[in-house]
Amino acid sequence: MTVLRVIAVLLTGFFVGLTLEGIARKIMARVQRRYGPPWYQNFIDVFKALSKRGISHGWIFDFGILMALGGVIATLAFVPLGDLVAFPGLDNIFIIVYLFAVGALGMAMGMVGSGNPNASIGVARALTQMLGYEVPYLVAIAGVLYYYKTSSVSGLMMAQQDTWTLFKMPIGGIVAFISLLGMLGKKPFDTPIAPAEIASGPMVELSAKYMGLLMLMHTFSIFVEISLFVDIFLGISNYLTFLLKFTVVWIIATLISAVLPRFRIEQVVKFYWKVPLSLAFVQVLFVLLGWVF
Amino acid sequence: MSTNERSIWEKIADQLRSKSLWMLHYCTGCGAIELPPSMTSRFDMERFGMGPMATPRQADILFITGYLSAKTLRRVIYTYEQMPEPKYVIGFGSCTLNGGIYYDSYATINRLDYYIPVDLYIAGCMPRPEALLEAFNELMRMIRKGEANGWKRYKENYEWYKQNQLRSLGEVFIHDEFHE
Amino acid sequence: MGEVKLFFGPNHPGMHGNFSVHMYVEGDTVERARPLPGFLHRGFEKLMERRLWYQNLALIPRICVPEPDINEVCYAMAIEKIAKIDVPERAQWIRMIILELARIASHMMSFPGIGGPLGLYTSSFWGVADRDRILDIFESLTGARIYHMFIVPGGVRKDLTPKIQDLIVKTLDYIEGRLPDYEDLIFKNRIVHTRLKGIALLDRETALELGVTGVGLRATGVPYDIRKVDPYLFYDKVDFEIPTATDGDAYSRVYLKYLEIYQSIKIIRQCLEKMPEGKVNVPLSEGSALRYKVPKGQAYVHIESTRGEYGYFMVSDGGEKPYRVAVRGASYPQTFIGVEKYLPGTRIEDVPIWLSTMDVCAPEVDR
Amino acid sequence: MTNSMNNTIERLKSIIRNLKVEEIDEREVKIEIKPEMVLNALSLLKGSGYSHLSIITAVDWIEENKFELVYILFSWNDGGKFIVSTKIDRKKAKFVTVKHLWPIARYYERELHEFFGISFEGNDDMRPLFLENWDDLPPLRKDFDPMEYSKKKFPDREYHKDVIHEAKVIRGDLNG
Repeated sequence: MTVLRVIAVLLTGFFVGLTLEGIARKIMARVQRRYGPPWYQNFIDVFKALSKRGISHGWIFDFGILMALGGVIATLAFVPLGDLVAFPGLDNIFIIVYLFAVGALGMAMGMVGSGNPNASIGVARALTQMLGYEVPYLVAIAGVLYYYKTSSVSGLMMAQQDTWTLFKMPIGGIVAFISLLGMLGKKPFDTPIAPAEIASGPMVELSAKYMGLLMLMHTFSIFVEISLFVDIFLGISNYLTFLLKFTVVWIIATLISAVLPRFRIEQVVKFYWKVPLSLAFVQVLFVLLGWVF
Repeated sequence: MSTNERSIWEKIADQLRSKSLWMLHYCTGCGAIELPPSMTSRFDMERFGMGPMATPRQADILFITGYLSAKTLRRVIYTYEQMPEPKYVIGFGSCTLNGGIYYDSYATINRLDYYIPVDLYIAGCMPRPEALLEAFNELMRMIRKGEANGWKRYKENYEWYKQNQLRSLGEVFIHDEFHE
Repeated sequence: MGEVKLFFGPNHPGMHGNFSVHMYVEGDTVERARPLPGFLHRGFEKLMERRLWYQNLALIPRICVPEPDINEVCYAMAIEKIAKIDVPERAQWIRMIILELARIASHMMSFPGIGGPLGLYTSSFWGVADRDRILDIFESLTGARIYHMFIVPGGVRKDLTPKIQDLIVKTLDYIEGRLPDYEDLIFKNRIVHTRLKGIALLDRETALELGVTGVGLRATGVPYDIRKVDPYLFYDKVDFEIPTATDGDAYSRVYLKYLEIYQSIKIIRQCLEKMPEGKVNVPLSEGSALRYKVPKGQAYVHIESTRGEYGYFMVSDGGEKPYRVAVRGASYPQTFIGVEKYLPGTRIEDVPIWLSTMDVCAPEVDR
Repeated sequence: MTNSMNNTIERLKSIIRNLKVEEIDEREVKIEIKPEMVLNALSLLKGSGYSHLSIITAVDWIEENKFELVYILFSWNDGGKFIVSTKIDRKKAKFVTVKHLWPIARYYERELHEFFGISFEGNDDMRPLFLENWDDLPPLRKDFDPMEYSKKKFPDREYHKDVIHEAKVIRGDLNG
C-alpha cells in the first residue's frame, strides 16, 4: 500500500508539475500578448532532452545530478498531498527540510563539478539566495509550529479545522509566500539562473539528458515547495481541492513574476532580511502574545 | 544510405525533437534583427515549442543569422562542436548561401556548408519572419522524416570539413583572444 | 577567490549583437575588461570603393542594423553636398519622416529592451511587437521591412501617398496610446529603480572628453543634439525639445529614450502638416543612373542617430565609384574606451545593463 | 562660415603660414596643413571649442604616393566642423599620436594601423583589433584586392548550371 501511495505521489508530482509549468508558460505568453506554447510542451521538452546524447563532465557532475534528483524525489515522497500521505506519521517538516537540502547540495556539487565559472557563480548565488529566503521562511513556520504544537505537516493541516492558517496568521502567510517565490526561483528572485548575466548560471554546462533530469528535478522541487505552503497555510484539503489550491498559488506566483524584473543578489538578501524577516518576527511575537485571529 | 535507417525508438525521439526545438541564442550577423520579431509577440515562435537557449549545450539548432566573418566562423565551429547530438544548422540569408552582397569581401566567408553541414538555407536579404517560421516548419518536417542528418555527415566527413576550416582560418595557436 | 576569466560574448544572451567583452572578475566585480570587436567586420569601406555610386545604395543600409535609414540619409546627403544638388523640399520632409520613424522603431526596441538584461521579458516582448507596426509602415511604403533603400541621392524613391499618411497617423496614435503602459511597467517599478539608478554612471566631463554623443551625453545634463546644433534637412523648421536628465546613469538614459519617442511623434506630425506638394526626386544624370559620376570633392556629413553622432566622410575623385568612404559609428567611444576604462568596478549583474544602456552597437563599430 | 569659425581660422593663420582653406559648406571647412604643424593646429582647435573629435581616418592617394590623414573636429557651440587634413609619405607611413588630446584617438589610430598600415609614434598599442590572423596587405590600401583574397581564402559555391546567366535571360537582359 505504501508503495502504491508513493507511486501515486510521484506520478502526481510528475504530471501535475509539468502540466502546470506548461500552463505557466501559457499564462506568461498571454501577459506578453502572444499565443504561447501548448500546455503539454514541457512533457515534450523533458522527453526530448532525455533522448539526446549528452556530454558528461566527470563523475562528480553525474553523481551530483543523480543526487539532486534522488534527493528531491525522496523529499516529495514525504510530502502529504491533501489526504494522500505516502508515509503517514513520518511527514515531519524537519525531515522534509533536511531531505530537501540533500537535493540542493547535490545540485551545487554537480554544477560546480562542471568547471564552468558561470556555473560556479550561479551556484554561489543560489546558495546565497537560499540563505536569504530560508531564514524568514523558517521563522514564520516556527511561529506556526509553536502555535499548533506539532511538526507533522498533515497534523498542521488537520489543525486548521475552523479557519486557514493564512487567515489566522496573515503576516506569516505573506512572509511564507514571498519566501516561496524565492524558492521557486520566480522573478524577482531568479538571480541564480539569470540568462543575461551568467548565461543561465548553474545549468550552463548541462546538456541533453542531464538537462532533462534537471528539469524533472526542478519540477519536483517546485511541487514540494508549493505543496508545503498549501498544506501548512491553506486549510484542510482532500486530493482534488489540494490540486486546486496548488494551481491557484502557482498561477498567482506566475502572474507576479510576469511583470517584475530580477533583483541583484545582494539586493535579494537585503530584501529578505529586511522586510520578510522583520515581519516574520512580528508574527512570532503575535503568536507568543496569543494575538491570533 | 544506411544513415537514414532509424530504429523505432529513434523515430519516436525524432517526433519529439521536432516539436521541441531549442535554438542557440547566438546572433552572428545582421539577420539577428528579424529574430526578435519572430520570437516575440507578433509571430511568437514559442507556439511551435521553440525557444532561445543561453548555452550551446542545451541547443538543438544553430541558427546562422547572416554573414559570417572569418573571426566569427571560428567561434561558430567551436559552438557547433559543443552542441550535443542530434543538432541541426539553419543558414539564414543569402550571405550564408553564396556570400550574398559580401561576395567580394575580404573578411566574410562565401559558403557556409563548406565548413559545417547545413540542413536548410533561407534565401533572401533580409528574409522575413514568415520565411523563418516556414523554414522551421520545413526543418520539423525533415526531422520527422529523418532527413536532417547534417550532424551525421559532419562525423562521416570530418576530415574534409576540418581541411576546409583550416584552409580558410589557418592553424590557430592563439591562447588568448587578445594576443597578450 | 582569485581572478576568474569570464567571456562576455560573442555567444552570450546578455550581449546585444556579436561583440565580445573579456572580463577578469574578482568575486562579483569586474577588475579589468577588454573589448573585442571585429566579429561583424565585413570591410564595408573597402566594398564601397569597389561598387558604383548607385550600387552602394544596396550596401550601405546594412552597416547599422537597428536603424538602417540613417546610412541612406548620410550617404545621400554627402553626395548632394559634394555635387551641390538641390533636393526638392517635399523629399526633405519625407526624409525627416523616415528618419523619425526609424528613430521610434529603434527606440521601441532599445528602451523596453532593457527588460532583457533585467529579466522583465514582458516589456521587451511588447516593445518588439509594437515596433513591428512601424515596420509595417515601412513595408507598405518601400516594400521592405528592414533594409529600405528608399532614400536615394537627389530625393526619395516614391511619394508618400495619402493612404500611407493615414497609416502613419494611425500608427503614431497607437504608439502614443501604448507608451503609458510601458511607463507603468518599467518606470513605475521600484525594482527597476533599484536596478538602474546609479548604475553605469558617466559624468559630463568624461562624456565630453570621450566623445560620447546622443542619449549618453544628454543624460549628463547637456542638451547637445546635432538636430539642434548643426541642423540638417528641415530640423530647424520644426518645433521639438531635447529631453535631458542630470544623473548620467542607466535609468536616465533609458528614460530619455522613452521621452524622445514623444518628441519624434511630435516631429512627424508637424512634418505631415508642413509638407508641401511637389516633386520628390530630381534625376541626377542623363541616361543610366549606374553611370552617374559625383564630381571631385570631399564632405563630412553627420546626423543624430539614436545612439549619437553618425557620420560619413566621403571622398570622390570624380570617378564612377567612391574613392573613400569612412563611417563614424555612433557608439565607437563607448565601445572602446568606455568598456576598457569605465566597465571595471561594475558588478557582473550590471554588465549587461551597462552595455545595453551605453548603446554598444557592434555592427556600426565593426563595419 | 560662422563668426567663430572665421576667428579660429584667423588664429590658425597666425601660427601656420600658407594655410589652405577650402569652404565646403556654411558650417564645414577643410584645412590642409603640413604634417609637422598638425599637432599645433589640433590643440589650437581643441582650445577654441572644436573639442569633439568625430573621427580620425585616412585616404590612400596611391597615385601621389601619399596617405592623407583626416581629423574631423566638431564644435557643440555653433555646429562648425573642421576637416583637418595632412599628407604623409606612403612608403614611410608614420605619424604622431594625438591620444593625449582625445583618448579615443588611441583606437582610431589602432584601426588605421590595421587597415592602412600607418603607425603612430607614442601609441604603442598596435595589436590587431578587427581582423584575426591577417596575412596580407592592410586591407584598405588601394593596391589590395579583396576579390582576389576572397577567392583565395573563401571558396565560392560551385553551381551546376550558370544561374546568373539564367537569371539574366529571365530578366530579359540577354536573349536566351
